[in-house]
Amino acid sequence: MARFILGRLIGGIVILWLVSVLAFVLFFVVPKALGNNPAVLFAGRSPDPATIAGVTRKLGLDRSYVDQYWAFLRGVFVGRHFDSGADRSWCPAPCLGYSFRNDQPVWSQIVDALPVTASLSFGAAVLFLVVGVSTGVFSAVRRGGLFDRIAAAVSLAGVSLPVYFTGLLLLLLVSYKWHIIDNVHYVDFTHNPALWAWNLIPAWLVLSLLYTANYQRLTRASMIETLGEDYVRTARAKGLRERTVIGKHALRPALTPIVTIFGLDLGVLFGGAILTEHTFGFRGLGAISIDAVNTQDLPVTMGVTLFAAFFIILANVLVDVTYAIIDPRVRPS
Amino acid sequence: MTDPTPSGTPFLQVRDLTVSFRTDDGVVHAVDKLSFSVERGRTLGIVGESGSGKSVTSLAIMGLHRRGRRVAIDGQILLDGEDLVTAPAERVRGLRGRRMAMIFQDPLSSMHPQFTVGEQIVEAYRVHNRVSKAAARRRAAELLDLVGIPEPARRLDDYPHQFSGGMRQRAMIAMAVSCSPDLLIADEPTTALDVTVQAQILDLMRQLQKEFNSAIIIITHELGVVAEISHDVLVMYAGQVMEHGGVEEVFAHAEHPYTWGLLQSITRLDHQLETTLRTIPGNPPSLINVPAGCPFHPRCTYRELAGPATSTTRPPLAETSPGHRVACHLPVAQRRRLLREEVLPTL
Amino acid sequence: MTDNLTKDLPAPPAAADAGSAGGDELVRVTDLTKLFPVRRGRLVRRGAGAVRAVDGVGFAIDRGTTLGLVGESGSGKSTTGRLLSRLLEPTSGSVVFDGRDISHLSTRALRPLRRDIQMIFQDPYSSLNPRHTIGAIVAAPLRIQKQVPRGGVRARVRELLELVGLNPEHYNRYPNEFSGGQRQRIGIARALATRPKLIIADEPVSALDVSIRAQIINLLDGLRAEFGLTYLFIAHDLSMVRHISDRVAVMYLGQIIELADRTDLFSGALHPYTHALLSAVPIPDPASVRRRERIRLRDEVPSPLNPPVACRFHPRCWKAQEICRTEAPPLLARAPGHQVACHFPEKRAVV
Amino acid sequence: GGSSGGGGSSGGAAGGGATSSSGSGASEGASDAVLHTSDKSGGTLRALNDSDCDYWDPARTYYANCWDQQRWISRQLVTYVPQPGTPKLTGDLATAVPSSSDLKTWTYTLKDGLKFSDGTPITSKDIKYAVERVFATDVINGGPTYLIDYLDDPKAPYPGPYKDTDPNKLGLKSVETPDDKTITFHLNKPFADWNFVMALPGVTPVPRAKDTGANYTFKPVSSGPYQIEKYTPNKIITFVRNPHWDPRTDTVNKALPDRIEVTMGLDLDDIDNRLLANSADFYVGQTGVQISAQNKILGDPSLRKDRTTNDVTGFIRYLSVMTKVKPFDNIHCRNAVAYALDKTAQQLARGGPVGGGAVATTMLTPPLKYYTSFDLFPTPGSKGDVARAKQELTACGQPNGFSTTLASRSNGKEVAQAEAVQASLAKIGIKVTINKSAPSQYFSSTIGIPANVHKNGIGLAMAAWGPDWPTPYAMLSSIVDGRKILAAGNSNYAELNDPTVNAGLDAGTATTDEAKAQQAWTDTDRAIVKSAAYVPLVYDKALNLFSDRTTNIYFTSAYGMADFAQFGVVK
Amino acid sequence: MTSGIFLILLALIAIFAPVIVALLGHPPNEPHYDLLDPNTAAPRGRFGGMSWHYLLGVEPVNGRDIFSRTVYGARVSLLVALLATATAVIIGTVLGMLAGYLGGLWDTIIARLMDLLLSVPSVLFAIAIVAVIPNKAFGLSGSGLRIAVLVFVIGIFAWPYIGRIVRGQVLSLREREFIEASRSLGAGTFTVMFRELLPNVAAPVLVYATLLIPTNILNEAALSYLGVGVRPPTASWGDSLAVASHGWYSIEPIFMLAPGLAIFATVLTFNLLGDGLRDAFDPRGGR
Ligand SMILES: Nc1ncnc2c1ncn2[C@@H]1O[C@H](COP(=O)(O)OP(=O)(O)OP(=O)(O)O)[C@@H](O)[C@H]1O
Ligand SMILES: Nc1ncnc2c1ncn2[C@@H]1O[C@H](COP(=O)(O)OP(=O)(O)OP(=O)(O)O)[C@@H](O)[C@H]1O
Ligand SMILES: [Mg+2]
Ligand SMILES: [Mg+2]
Repeated sequence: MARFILGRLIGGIVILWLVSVLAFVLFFVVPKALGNNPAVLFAGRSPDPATIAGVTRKLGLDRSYVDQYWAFLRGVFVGRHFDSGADRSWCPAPCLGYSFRNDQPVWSQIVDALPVTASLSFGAAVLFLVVGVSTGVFSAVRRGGLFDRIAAAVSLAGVSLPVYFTGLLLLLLVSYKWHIIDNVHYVDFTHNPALWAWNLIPAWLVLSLLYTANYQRLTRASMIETLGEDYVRTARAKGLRERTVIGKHALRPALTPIVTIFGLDLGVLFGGAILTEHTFGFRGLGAISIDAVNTQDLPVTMGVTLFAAFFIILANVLVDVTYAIIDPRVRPS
Repeated sequence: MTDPTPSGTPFLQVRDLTVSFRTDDGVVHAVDKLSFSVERGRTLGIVGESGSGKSVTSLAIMGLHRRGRRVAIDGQILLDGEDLVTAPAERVRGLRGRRMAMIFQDPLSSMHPQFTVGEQIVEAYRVHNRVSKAAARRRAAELLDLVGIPEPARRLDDYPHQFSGGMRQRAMIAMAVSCSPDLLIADEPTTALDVTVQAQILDLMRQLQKEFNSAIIIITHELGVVAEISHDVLVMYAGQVMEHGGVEEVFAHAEHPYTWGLLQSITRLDHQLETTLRTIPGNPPSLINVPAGCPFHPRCTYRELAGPATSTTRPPLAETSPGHRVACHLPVAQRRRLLREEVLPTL
Repeated sequence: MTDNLTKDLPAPPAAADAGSAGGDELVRVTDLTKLFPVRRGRLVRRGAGAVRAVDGVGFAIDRGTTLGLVGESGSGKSTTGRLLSRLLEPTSGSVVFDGRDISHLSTRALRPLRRDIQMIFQDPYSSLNPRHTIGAIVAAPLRIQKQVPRGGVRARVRELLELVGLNPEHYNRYPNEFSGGQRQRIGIARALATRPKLIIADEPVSALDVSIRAQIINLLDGLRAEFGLTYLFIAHDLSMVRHISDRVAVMYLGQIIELADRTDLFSGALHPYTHALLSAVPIPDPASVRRRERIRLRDEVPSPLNPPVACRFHPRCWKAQEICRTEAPPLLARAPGHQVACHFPEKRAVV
Repeated sequence: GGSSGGGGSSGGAAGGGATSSSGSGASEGASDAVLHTSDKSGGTLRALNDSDCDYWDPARTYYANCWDQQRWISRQLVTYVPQPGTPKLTGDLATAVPSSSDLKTWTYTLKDGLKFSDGTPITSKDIKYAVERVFATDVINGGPTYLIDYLDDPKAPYPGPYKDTDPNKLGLKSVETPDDKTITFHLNKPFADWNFVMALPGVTPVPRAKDTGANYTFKPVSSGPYQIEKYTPNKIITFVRNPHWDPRTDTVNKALPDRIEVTMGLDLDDIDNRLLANSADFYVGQTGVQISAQNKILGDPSLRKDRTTNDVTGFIRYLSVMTKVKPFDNIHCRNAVAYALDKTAQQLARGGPVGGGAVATTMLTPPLKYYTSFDLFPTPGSKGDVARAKQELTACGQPNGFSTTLASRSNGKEVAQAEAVQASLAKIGIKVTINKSAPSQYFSSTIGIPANVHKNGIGLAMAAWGPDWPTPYAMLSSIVDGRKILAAGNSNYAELNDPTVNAGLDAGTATTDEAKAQQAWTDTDRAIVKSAAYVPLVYDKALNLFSDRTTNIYFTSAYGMADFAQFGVVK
Repeated sequence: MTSGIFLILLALIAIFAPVIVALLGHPPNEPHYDLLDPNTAAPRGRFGGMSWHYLLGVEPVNGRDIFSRTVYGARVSLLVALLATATAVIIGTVLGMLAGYLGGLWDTIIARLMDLLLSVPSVLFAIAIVAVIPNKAFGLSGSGLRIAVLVFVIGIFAWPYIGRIVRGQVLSLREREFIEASRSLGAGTFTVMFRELLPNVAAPVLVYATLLIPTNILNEAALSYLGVGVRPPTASWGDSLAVASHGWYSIEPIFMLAPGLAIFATVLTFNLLGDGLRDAFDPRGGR
């Protein structure tokens, strides 16, 4: 098992590395190849060539690509020096570099924005997993029944609604028409947990709607499949109660594909979180990354991308491990 | 085995069992007016081609068909005098595993892949016995030992996929007999296994029957297996009984042309080599449009001899000798003659 | 009933692997071995040994005869069949077909040979592409081999369908419209399309009902007579094998442990494993059940990943002695045309 | 705005009282007057912002609102008189605003008793050091670079203090500090606006011992009335009183609140809602409220009167017509565009006369010194004159119109503006393809590199500019000077190289005579508009909302917004 | 099959948008400033200025006919989504088959590639890619280029979903004996993949392609919403939503509802169709 986990971890690291190469090429190499020097943006108005050259040097963009990439990679693993002119400060690992725009360590920007995205995604994930899976199970057990049919209709609508539309709609109703939450904004959990949750509810609903629908359907299909399996028949033949048969023998294997899909969905969930943050005006990772793309703040773009990819990949590794735990067949002996 | 006469009321009695499924293509008459009985300590072998309704029958006895709009079950299934068809589902559930148990054809897919063998046996035992987990585990180890798995205590923690095919089937059996059931139904228990392993499993079942004095129903399409293990044999075709009787009687004095066809088409190691195998012409019937009259008549070599009734009326299951019932339009005497003159020489 | 021949068995002849009785040989397999490396880990692949699926197998098949190949599940029967048809490339050893060593021919060089070697598969459901019509399936060999028979492909396909007892009108139907037996016939028609010399039939009837089985066996038998075909017939149903084969090879854990004419094998098998196998076959005769003497093997088949050393059967053999644990018994002819790999062969009629 | 930051939040602004222009819709709310005058001190001023400042290092920031905020913690040699109306400089650290006869030598004398927040005295060397820092472009980037332009010796460029070989790191020859109280600048060319440059935050004294280079932005040392108490980037910055600030040395800053909090990283609608609810005092961005709040304000006269300002900021929105891209190399084609444009549509695209701005006809904006109103391309109701435009097209040899590309940024109201341009030009047969660029690409690549403009055939571009100080020079020098067409980072997008304009720029800067200057700038402005290389569209306006307790709200042309330094929260 | 009918309707709307608009509305890019309140830039009248002439009212700021823009929006949405889906299906099918059938190094590389694409935050990459594409490239410019870029970006992140399904299918099909049969007849890799495997993966691919179309419609709208969609003034639902989201939706809800409900209806239709197809092609249906 340890070997298995190690193998998956190494695989994850390779993917992460590939993501970093891809991101570097896309963010650093391509724009420059297309004749776009970000330094111009950070050199003030009407900069003369000397100023641009100075800023280019400051941002490290005058160095070779290999050098830049290597410095970045080193920074992530062992930290790197940052020459502030007056002195050399040390940016400890994991150092994702400094923002072009305001010299802040990228890491601290991520750490600042993380709670927003994490609250949003995590809450939504809990919501859609719990609601989606439980209604899915119920639908599968009462296949063809009233509940099943209603759930099918609702989830069909759910998967067809874009988050940015439901978000606006909900905001319109909740804050402009009904004044339930007059001003939806992000409140720090540490500041006031109740307000935190209260303000996040619309966003959670919006973000989880699509997934709830998806997981409802997925769970239903998966449950129907396992309910038809021979081992479920065996469980019934033992004289087990229907509750045990469904909750233990059928649900557990039905969860395996769901766990896998959940791993895959994390990337999309992050995208959904970006859109939701955008709609609700929360300043999470999505907002800072879009800002960073729009202002060519390359280290931040790169940093957020890698950070998100890190979590997606980590989650996938965890999913693989979970998979091995719930399904002994894939567990290497 | 040499005593074909039943004593007292049989332990399991199936009367006019009818099971049909509503499907998109039409109603599948999987089992049609099936009647038979089994007693404690005796083994009934059910043979028949694929799709003849063997599994549907066994699942009906176990109450494992999911009742609803799609399945219709009719007739009586009397277990120790109690009708399971009309009994509430919860009652039947309580009987499953305790009084009647079942083992399935494919032990790999029939065991839960995500629980250890031990957990599955313990679970089966604890549904009906209020004992501690530890006690149940000890019992599980005993059971594995009983079915001949070496190092039972250690193997309890293995997952089914870590067992070989034969061991899985043994574990399935251990699970089935954990509560010493009075009725054991084995649906093709050896089809997925090698002959050498099959022989071991059959031995094991015989041995367990002695130990628990259970009634056993064994379903198979291999006549050899039936001959080896059962006391009685029931030949099914298109969901109906064609022939039913003591195993030696049926094998030696089969009276139904379908049974003859089965016996003729198998090659036997203990017989002389023949140049061409006998076959049953045609293909098994669709259960949505079961041929009227005798369901076997379109494939029957002797249908001319039986007269026009064969394609219109269903032949009754009539007793031709004690305990030997046959559903055929051919007159008994003619059947016996044909058997003697045309069939036996080819076997 | 037992007749211990160990003492007065004749000395093994020099050409120990001479399989056939000197007839017109179509196939000769010598020392054929196939290893499947077992890998672990998804990223860091490291060899963790190899399954010795086929390990030093040798036999020959004469033109127009059938070699039956029996043995337990996993003993390497299918692998042997695939090696013969060169769906797999042997790890070592050679396959000589029609006087030509085909063991390591390239895919390109093999193509014309495919005409001469055809296969019939076990599962009639999975061996036909559900998305192709019957006509397309039967015509596939002609298309792939770029053969245009006289009268055209279509006519030939109809002819083939008729030959295997199918209605040629079914040309445009799809496999799911046919029953198992009919599908198997389609598979057979496909195998016959290029007029092959050798047909490898891997458990062609195992998936079929008893009554259909006989139909197919009869068909195969008839075709052999009609076209002078040579079969390698793989099965674990010994009674079928006995019916159709001229010679029978018994495999155990990747090796042939006994090879003999069918009558010799079924009436006078020499290897203890063959004895066990034969005695385990259920006989559809309740009366004889009591009379039969059964040999019940203890334990399960060991893993081919780690086969027992020396004689592979020794852990399960009731006759095993010290030599069986230290020295592998060679496959030697103990009687004319009857080879066995055992230190203590013994003639025994178990059926 | 300029190349940094973009949007309405960047760039300085200038000008006198907001006299309404020729456009429709008169401005309401505070203009020349001060809203809620009060001298009571105490309380906490609660400011909100959507984003953080680019930098808190006074030499690096380039956002107008950050310059305004800088006044809490930084003082310069000179600064603006704290009153609405015509912009006027007064001494701040310096005792007085000097004048220079040759416009090349400028000498300032520091007041007594000036101290940094750590208690060390402020000397002229600290100012020189601050000036030098700007030269270290490889460390101190982002801010204005006028100091380099006027103080550097092109033959021996000064590398900045970090690479200075001078032991005291005071090696910049053109700045002299004969003693701790005196500082003299020797410019390399005459410059009438020098005093305005000295009012920029870039000249805020920096104590060398506390300079941490690029990291100074996180801990700038205060010379103003407040000092930073706590700074969490993108979240919050709080200011408390600077104990070493001596009000006797400061005639400008009122410094009424005891404490200032700026909460950042908020959604703009969120900010409006908090202001409406009085749970915060003002939005430091000062770009005006969002649409839903605007709707509310327009529907509530008392709210509009008591709590909002609606001034012309000094920012101009214009269309750049590329003189080097065919067929716009022909002035008639450019004229056709100038006549065809429906400027009221532009005004609507910006948000209407209240939230958006006033129709513009000049490149100089009303709050600027020397602004004069005129309209060289008059059209009925400012809605465009198709007939005139077609005449011009014919004169250009393109009677049936042609196709061209219009560049714009992909965000904000500029898209709607571009669409309106497209619709206007469609009427005279000019088919316009809009090329939306990410804001980041826009100035650094899409239109900031003339070669790209030519290559991609960009004939038109949406543009905007705000002056760094309220004079015509600041407004125009970067965007119309034919001698400042840069290969990269270009701001003269149309590549206008008109001798009249170039000469006018020189004349306006080189004179000390007000009347001459007035003439020079008006002529220059007319020449620019006449060239039709730049078509003024809208003078930006912003409808800004304040809490009901905010006092001393008035517009200052120095930053194009209210003067934060005067705010109080006790009535 | 209501979904089918609706789909045909939708296609007709997209194709005949100019005719529909000519009959019922005004050109989609034509501003109507006279319909706006000059002070607030909002439409005059109730419900966004709805009237018989302007069925769904007009947009704030420039007074364009919302009905026309919604009708025209179908074009971009469908075009981009269909092309992107086609791209994803082609790449996904070919690579999925290669990975599944050839296995080994091919499989490793392709599977890693799919992992890679599935683990990058695609929205972010999409924005970044669109941002770096210049005005003219690959011989295209203007809207054509933008549509090509959108198709590429959406397709490139969508193909792994098809690729995984195809790979899985092929892995299980590979075990089926008909593949071996074909090989034993002398069929080469190419023949096996395209003659034997392709027809068998076609059905599931078709089903997933129908289910991918709605996803891609949503993706296109999302990118437009984030400001990297087609060039203005080309009508696009996502773009309309984006404009509406800048405060206008609270004042003129129709501005948001029209494009939002259009997206919803279209996506719902494709989902219904996909579900129908999936049920029809239920893998349990045939053997
Ligand atoms: N749930 C069901 N719905 C519809 N038809 C069914 C169902 N279960 C079984 N059948 C049909 O009932 C018939 C009898 O099936 P059954 O499984 O009893 O056959 P069997 O004799 O056990 O065959 P085999 O030897 O292949 O196991 C078959 O035609 C089958 O298709
Ligand atoms: N492609 C493969 N990779 C790894 N191992 C294989 C492969 N093919 C076969 N084996 C292994 O080789 C051994 C022999 O397999 P083979 O299929 O030849 O047996 P068989 O005698 O045909 O069995 P059965 O009767 O079950 O068909 C088995 O242990 C099997 O697991
Ligand atoms: Mg069955
Ligand atoms: Mg095999």
